[in-house]
Amino acid sequence: MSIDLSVEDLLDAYRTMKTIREFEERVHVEFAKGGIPGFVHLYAGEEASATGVCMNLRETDYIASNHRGHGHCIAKGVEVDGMMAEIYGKRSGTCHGKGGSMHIADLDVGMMGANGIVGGGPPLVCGAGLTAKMKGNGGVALAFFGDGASNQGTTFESLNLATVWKLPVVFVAENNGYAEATAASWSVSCEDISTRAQGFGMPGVTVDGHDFFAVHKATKEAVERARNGGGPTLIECKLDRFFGHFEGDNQNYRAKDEVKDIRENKDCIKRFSKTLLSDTAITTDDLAAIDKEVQALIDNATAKAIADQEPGAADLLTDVYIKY
Amino acid sequence: MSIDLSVEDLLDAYRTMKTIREFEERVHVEFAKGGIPGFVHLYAGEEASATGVCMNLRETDYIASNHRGHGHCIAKGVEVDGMMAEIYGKRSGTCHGKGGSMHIADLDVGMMGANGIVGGGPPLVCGAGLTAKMKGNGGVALAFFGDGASNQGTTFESLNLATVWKLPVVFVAENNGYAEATAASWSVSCEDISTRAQGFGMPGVTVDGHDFFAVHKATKEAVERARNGGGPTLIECKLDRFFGHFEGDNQNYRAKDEVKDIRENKDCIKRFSKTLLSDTAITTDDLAAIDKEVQALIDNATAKAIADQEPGAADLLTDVYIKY
Amino acid sequence: MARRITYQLAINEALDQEMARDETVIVMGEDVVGGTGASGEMDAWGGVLGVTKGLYAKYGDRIMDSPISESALVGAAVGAAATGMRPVCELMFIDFLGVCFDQIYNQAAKFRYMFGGKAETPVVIRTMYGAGFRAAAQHSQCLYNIFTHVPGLKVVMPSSPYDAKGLLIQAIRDNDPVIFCEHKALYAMEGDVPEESYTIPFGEANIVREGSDVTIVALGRMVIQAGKAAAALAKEGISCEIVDPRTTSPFDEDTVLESVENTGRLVIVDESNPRCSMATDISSLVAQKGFSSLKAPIQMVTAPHSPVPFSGALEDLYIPSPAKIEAAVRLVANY
Amino acid sequence: MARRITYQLAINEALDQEMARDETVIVMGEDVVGGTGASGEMDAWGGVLGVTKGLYAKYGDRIMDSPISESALVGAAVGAAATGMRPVCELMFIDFLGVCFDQIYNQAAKFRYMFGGKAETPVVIRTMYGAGFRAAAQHSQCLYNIFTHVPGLKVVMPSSPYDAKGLLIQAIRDNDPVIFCEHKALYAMEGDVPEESYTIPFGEANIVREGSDVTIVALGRMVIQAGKAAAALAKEGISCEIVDPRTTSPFDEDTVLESVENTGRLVIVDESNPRCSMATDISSLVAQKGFSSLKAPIQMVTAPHSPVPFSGALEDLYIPSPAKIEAAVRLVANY
Ligand SMILES: Cc1ncc(C[n+]2csc(CCOP(=O)(O)OP(=O)(O)O)c2C)c(N)n1
Ligand SMILES: Cc1ncc(C[n+]2csc(CCOP(=O)(O)OP(=O)(O)O)c2C)c(N)n1
Ligand SMILES: [Mg+2]
Ligand SMILES: [Mg+2]
Repeated sequence: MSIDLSVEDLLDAYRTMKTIREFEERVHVEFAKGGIPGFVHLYAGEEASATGVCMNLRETDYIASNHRGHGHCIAKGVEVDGMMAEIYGKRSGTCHGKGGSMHIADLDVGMMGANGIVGGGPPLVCGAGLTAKMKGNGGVALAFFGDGASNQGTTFESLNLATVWKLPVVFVAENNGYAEATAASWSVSCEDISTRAQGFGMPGVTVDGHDFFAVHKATKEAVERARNGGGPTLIECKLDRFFGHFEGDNQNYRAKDEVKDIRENKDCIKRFSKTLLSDTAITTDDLAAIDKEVQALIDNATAKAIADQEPGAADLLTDVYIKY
Repeated sequence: MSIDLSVEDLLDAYRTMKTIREFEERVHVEFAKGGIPGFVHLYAGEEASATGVCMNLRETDYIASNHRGHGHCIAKGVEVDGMMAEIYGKRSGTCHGKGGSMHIADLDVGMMGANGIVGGGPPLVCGAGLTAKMKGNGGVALAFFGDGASNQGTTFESLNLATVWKLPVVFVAENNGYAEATAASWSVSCEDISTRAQGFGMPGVTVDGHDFFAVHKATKEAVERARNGGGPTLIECKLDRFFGHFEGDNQNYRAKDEVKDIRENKDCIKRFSKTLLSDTAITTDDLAAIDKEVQALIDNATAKAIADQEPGAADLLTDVYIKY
Repeated sequence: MARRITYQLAINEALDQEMARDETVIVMGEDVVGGTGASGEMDAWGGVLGVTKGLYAKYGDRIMDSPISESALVGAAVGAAATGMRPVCELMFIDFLGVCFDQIYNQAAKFRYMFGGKAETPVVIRTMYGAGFRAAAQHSQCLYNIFTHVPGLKVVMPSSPYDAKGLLIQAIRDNDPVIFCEHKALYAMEGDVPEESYTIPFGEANIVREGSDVTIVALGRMVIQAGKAAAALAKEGISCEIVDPRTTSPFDEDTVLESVENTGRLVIVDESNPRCSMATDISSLVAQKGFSSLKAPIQMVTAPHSPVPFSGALEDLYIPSPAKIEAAVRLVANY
Repeated sequence: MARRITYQLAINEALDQEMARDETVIVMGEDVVGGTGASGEMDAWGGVLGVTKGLYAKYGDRIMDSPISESALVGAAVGAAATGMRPVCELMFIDFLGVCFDQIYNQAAKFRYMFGGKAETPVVIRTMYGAGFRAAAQHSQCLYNIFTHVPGLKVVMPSSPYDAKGLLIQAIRDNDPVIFCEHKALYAMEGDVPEESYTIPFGEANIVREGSDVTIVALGRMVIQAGKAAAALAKEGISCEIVDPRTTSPFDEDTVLESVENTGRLVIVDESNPRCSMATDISSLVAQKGFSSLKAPIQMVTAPHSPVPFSGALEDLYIPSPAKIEAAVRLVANY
C-alpha cells in the first residue's frame, strides 16, 4: 500500500483511535460498576471512521454528531477530561454536567454537538456549511449519522438542500448494521446507503469503515471538493460496533459469536497497527509508548471525573437564555 | 397507437378530464368574481394525470391528495356538487363547509383528503396500504404529490417505509415544474424525480403527464405490481399547470408566453381528443355530447353552491370528536 | 381476579388482550419487536424498555418494527386508522414528537372536523415521557401539554398499573386519536390489576385520597409524589385531597371544582415546564369557575422554565419533590 | 421621522435595515425571493404575501429560497446561527411547525443549556399565524402557546406596525432563538413608524389604553379587537385598560399584575384554542400572584376547542369578536 501520510500524522491517527478505544472500554467498565448515569452509546469498533474523517478537517471546520458521539468528539479535538467528567455529570464536564453523553458539544473546536435526536445533525451542518459559504472562509461542515438516521426525513432533506444550495458539506453515514436492534439490511431500502446520493445529485461512495486509509481517502476527496465549491458528497462507512446499542443492551438480536468475530477479525485498530508496522518505519515501541500515554490520559480523566463535584442548585437555571 | 381500453372507458376518461377542466375553469372565473373564499389551487392542465392514474383504481382503493386536489377528487369519484359547495364553504359541501378547497375528502369513495401540508399525504397512504395488506383484500393506496413535495422529508420516509414494509402503494409525483414560484429544476437536486426510486429499492419511471395513455400504462403496471404483492412504485408525471400557484398569483416568475404556449401545444385534453378521433371509433359528436353534459353538470353545481346556505352556529363545534 | 403486576406489564396485558379480541388492532413502532432482519433472535427487545415483549410470539406480523422514520410511521398509523384498522403506534419518547408532529395535530386530530365528519381515526399513540432517568434534555420531557392544546386529540396519563391497563383498553376502543403517555419512571411500579379486561372511561378523575383542607391536583407520576407529601402533611394535621385527572383531554372539570369547593385551597403538581401547561390550565379553570370557593391563591408546583439537566444532582432539583409540594400546601393551608 | 406604513412594510423595513447594518444577517425561506430557477422574474414573490419583496434586489445571495424541506431549512438556520450568522428564517405558516419542530425545540432552544453555555443561537423564525383568511384548519392556527411552553425560546407577537419593526430589530439582535409571530390579518394595518432603526425590549408590555374598571390583556391581533370592545364599553361607562404583552416569553408579569391591582378585574383575549394556552397562562399568573386584587372571576375570551373552520360564517363565529369581549367585560364589571 502506498501511504501518503507522514509518520507524525499516522501516529496522531493511532493516538486518536487508541484514545477513543480506551475511553469507550473504560466507560463500559465504569458504567457496569454503576458510576455512570443515563443512556450511553459506545463507539468502540468504529474508530477508523471518526479518525479517518476528522483528520481531513481543520479546527475551524464543523462537525455534527449523534448519540454515539464520543469518538467524533475526540477525533475533532474535544478534551478528554471534560468529556469524561461530562459523562459522569460533573461540574468540570464539557457542558458542566448539563448535557451528558448524548449532548457533548464544544463549538470552539468545531464540534456542534452529539445529538439525542436521530437525524438531528444533518440539517445543522447545512447551516454550518452555509456560514462557511457566506463568509467565504473555505470552511467545511460534516455530519456523522448512522444507518438508522439514513431513513430519517431530516437527513434526506439535508442531502437535497446541500446540493440545491451548493454547500461545502460532507455527509458520513456510519453503517454499523444496526439501528438499536433493527438490522440495516432490513430498514434501509437499498443495498448501499451511498446509492441514495444519486437521487440527490451528489457523488456517493461506500468504503470499508474498518479501513482507516479507505475512510481517509474518501473523505479527503469529499472535503477537497467541498472546499473548492464542488458541493456535497455522501460517504458510507460500513463498520461494526463492539458493544450493544447502549450500555445494558444484552444484544440477543446479534448472532452468538458475532461480536467475538468482529473483535478478532475486524478490529480497525489491529488492522491499522499491522499496516503501520509492515508498511512504515513505525515500530511496536512507538505504538506501545502511545498506548501508555493514552492509558494514563484515560486513567487520569476517569479519576478526576469521579472525584469532581456535582453541579448544584445555583447551576440549575443558568444558561437557559443568554439574557431573558 | 394501439389502445387497449374500451370505447366506454375512453369516453369515461374524456368525461373525467373534461369535468375537471370545466370545474377548474369555472372556479377560476367565480374566484375572480369574489364569490370563493380562501386559498384555491387549480388543477387545470394536469387532467391526464389524475384521470390516467385513477382509472386503474377501484372505489375501495385509496388515494391521498394535496392542496391541488380537485382533479384527484373528481377522478376518484367524489361528487362534483358537493365539491363545488365545499369550495364555497356551504352546508351541502362534501365536508359541510368546514374543509374548503384544501380539505375535500370522502373516505367512502377512497379519497383520503386533499391536504394543506405539503408532503402530508405520502405517510397516510402507507397506512392505507398497510390496511389493505393486513386485510388481504387486494387493495392499493396511492399518493399524489408535487415536485415541491418530493423534497419533503415525510415523502422520502414514506418511500423507504413502503419498500421496507412491502406495501401495496403507488407514489405519483406530479412534476409541474414549480413549487409555488420556485422552479423544480432548481429545487429538486436530481434530473428526474423518478431517479430517487433507486435509493428506495423500488421501480421508478418518468412519463409525459400530458399523455393520458402514458400515464395510464405506467400506473396500470404499478397498480398491478402493488396488488400482486410486488411492492411500491414511484411514477413521475411531467406536466404543466394552466393557472398560477393559487388564484391571485400573477405568475411573473413564468416566462411571458409560457402559459399561452402550454395551452396551445401541451393541452392534455386536446391531445387525448385528437387520439380518440383519429385512432378509435369515437366521433366529435360523442365528445360534444359529453361536453354539453359536463357543462350542465358544472353550471348546475355552481348555481346550487351559490344558492346553498352557509353553516351556522350549531355546526361550529360538531365533529371535533366522535365522543368527548 | 386481581394480582399485583407492574405498570409495564399492565400495558403489555392491555395490548395483548385487545389484540386477541380484535383483529384490527395492530402494533407498530421502532423495535417494538426488535431484531427484525438481524442475525440473532426476533422479539429481541419488545420495545426499548421491554413493554411490548412477547406480543410478537403471539401475534406475528400484527406487530411490526419500523425504520427510524417517525413521520412515515405515525402517518402510516393514522392512515391505517382512517381506513379501518386500530393501530397502536409507539412513539418511543415523547421528546421525538418534533419529527412527526404534523401527522398528529394537522392530520389525525383534524380529519374528523375538516372532513365534516367523513373520517374516523381510531389511532393510539403510546409514548414515554418524564424525567428521572438521567436521560437529559432530549429524552426527559413531558410535552403532554402540547397535545392537550390540540382540539381533536385525547390525552391520557395513567398514574398506576390499574389505570394503565383500563385506560389503554379504553384508548384502543375509542374512535378518536388518543395520545397515551407513559411515565418511564412508573414502569416498575406494582399494583393490583384485574386479569380480565376492563375499561376506565375518559374524563373521569380519580380521587386518590380524600381530604378536607387542601385539594392537590396531580398528574401522572406526580400523583405518587403528591401521595408522599399528603402522608407527611397528615402528620402535621393538614388533610389533603388528591385528585388525579387521569386524562388531560377530556378533562374532568367537575371533580376538580367540587373538591376545591370543599377545601377552598388548590395546589397543582405538574412535572412539565410551567408556561402554557396543564398547571396553568387547571389554575385558570378554577380561577374562572371556582373563584368564589377559593380561600387562598392557587399554587403550582412544577419543573422550572428550563430544559431537563443531565446531572442527577440537578435533575433531582428539577423534578417537583414531595418537599416542594408540602411547602406549597402549607402556604395555602396557612393563608 | 415617522410616517404611516403598513405592518407588512414595517417588517420589510426592519429586515432591510438590519441586513444593511450587519453582514451576518441573512434571510431564508420558501419563496422569500420567489422565481429562483424559473423562466420569469427573480424576486417574483418576495414571500407568499410579499413581505420580503425587494430585499433580493438589494442583498442578492443574502436572501435565499429553499426547497420545501422545512426541517433542513430551519435546521440550516439554526446551524448557521450556532456558527456565526444571524439568520432570519421564514416558516411560511406557523401551522407548518409540525414538519420542523424538532430543530426548534430540541435543537435551537436547548443548545445553550445542554451545552453548558457553549453555544449561542441567534436565529429568528418569522412565521404567520392566525385566522380570518378563510384558510381553514391547516393554515389558520395560533400555536404560539406551544413555542411559549418551551424554555429557551423567546416568542414575540407584534400587534401594530410600530411594534413589528421595533420588535423584529430587537429579535435579530437578540442572541437567543426568537419566534416572531406575524398575524396575517394585520399585514395591511397602517400605523406611525419611524424611518430610523429602533428596538423595543422584550418582556415589556404596552399599555395600549388606560382604564380603571377592567384590565383586558390581549395578544396580537386581539389587541385590535379589544380596542373596539373598549371603545364601545366606554360609552356604557366601563373603563377598560388594555395591556398588550408584546412578547409571551419573556412575559411582563409586573405590568399585568399592577393593572389588575388597580382594576381588580381581568379579561384575557387570546385567539388560540383555550387549553394550555396563553389565556390559561395569564389566568394562572394572576390567580397565583394577584389573587388578593381580584374582585371577580377571571374571564377568558378565546377560540373554542376546535380546529379552525373554513366557512366564513363559521370562522367569524370562531374568532373572538369585540361583542364577545364586551360580554366578558360586562360580566366581570357587574360581578
Ligand atoms: C428521532 C429519534 N427516533 C428514535 C430515537 C431512538 N434511537 C436512538 S439511537 C437509535 C438507533 C440509531 O441507529 P443508527 O442511526 O444506525 O446509529 P447507531 O446507534 O447504529 O450508531 C434510535 C432508534 C431517537 N433518539 N431519535
Ligand atoms: C409543509 C408545507 N410547507 C409549505 C407549504 C406552502 N405551500 C403550499 S403549496 C406549495 C408548493 C407545492 O409545490 P408542489 O408540491 O410542486 O405542488 P404544486 O403546487 O406544484 O401542485 C407550498 C410551498 C405548505 N402548504 N406546507
Ligand atoms: Mg447503526
Ligand atoms: Mg409543482
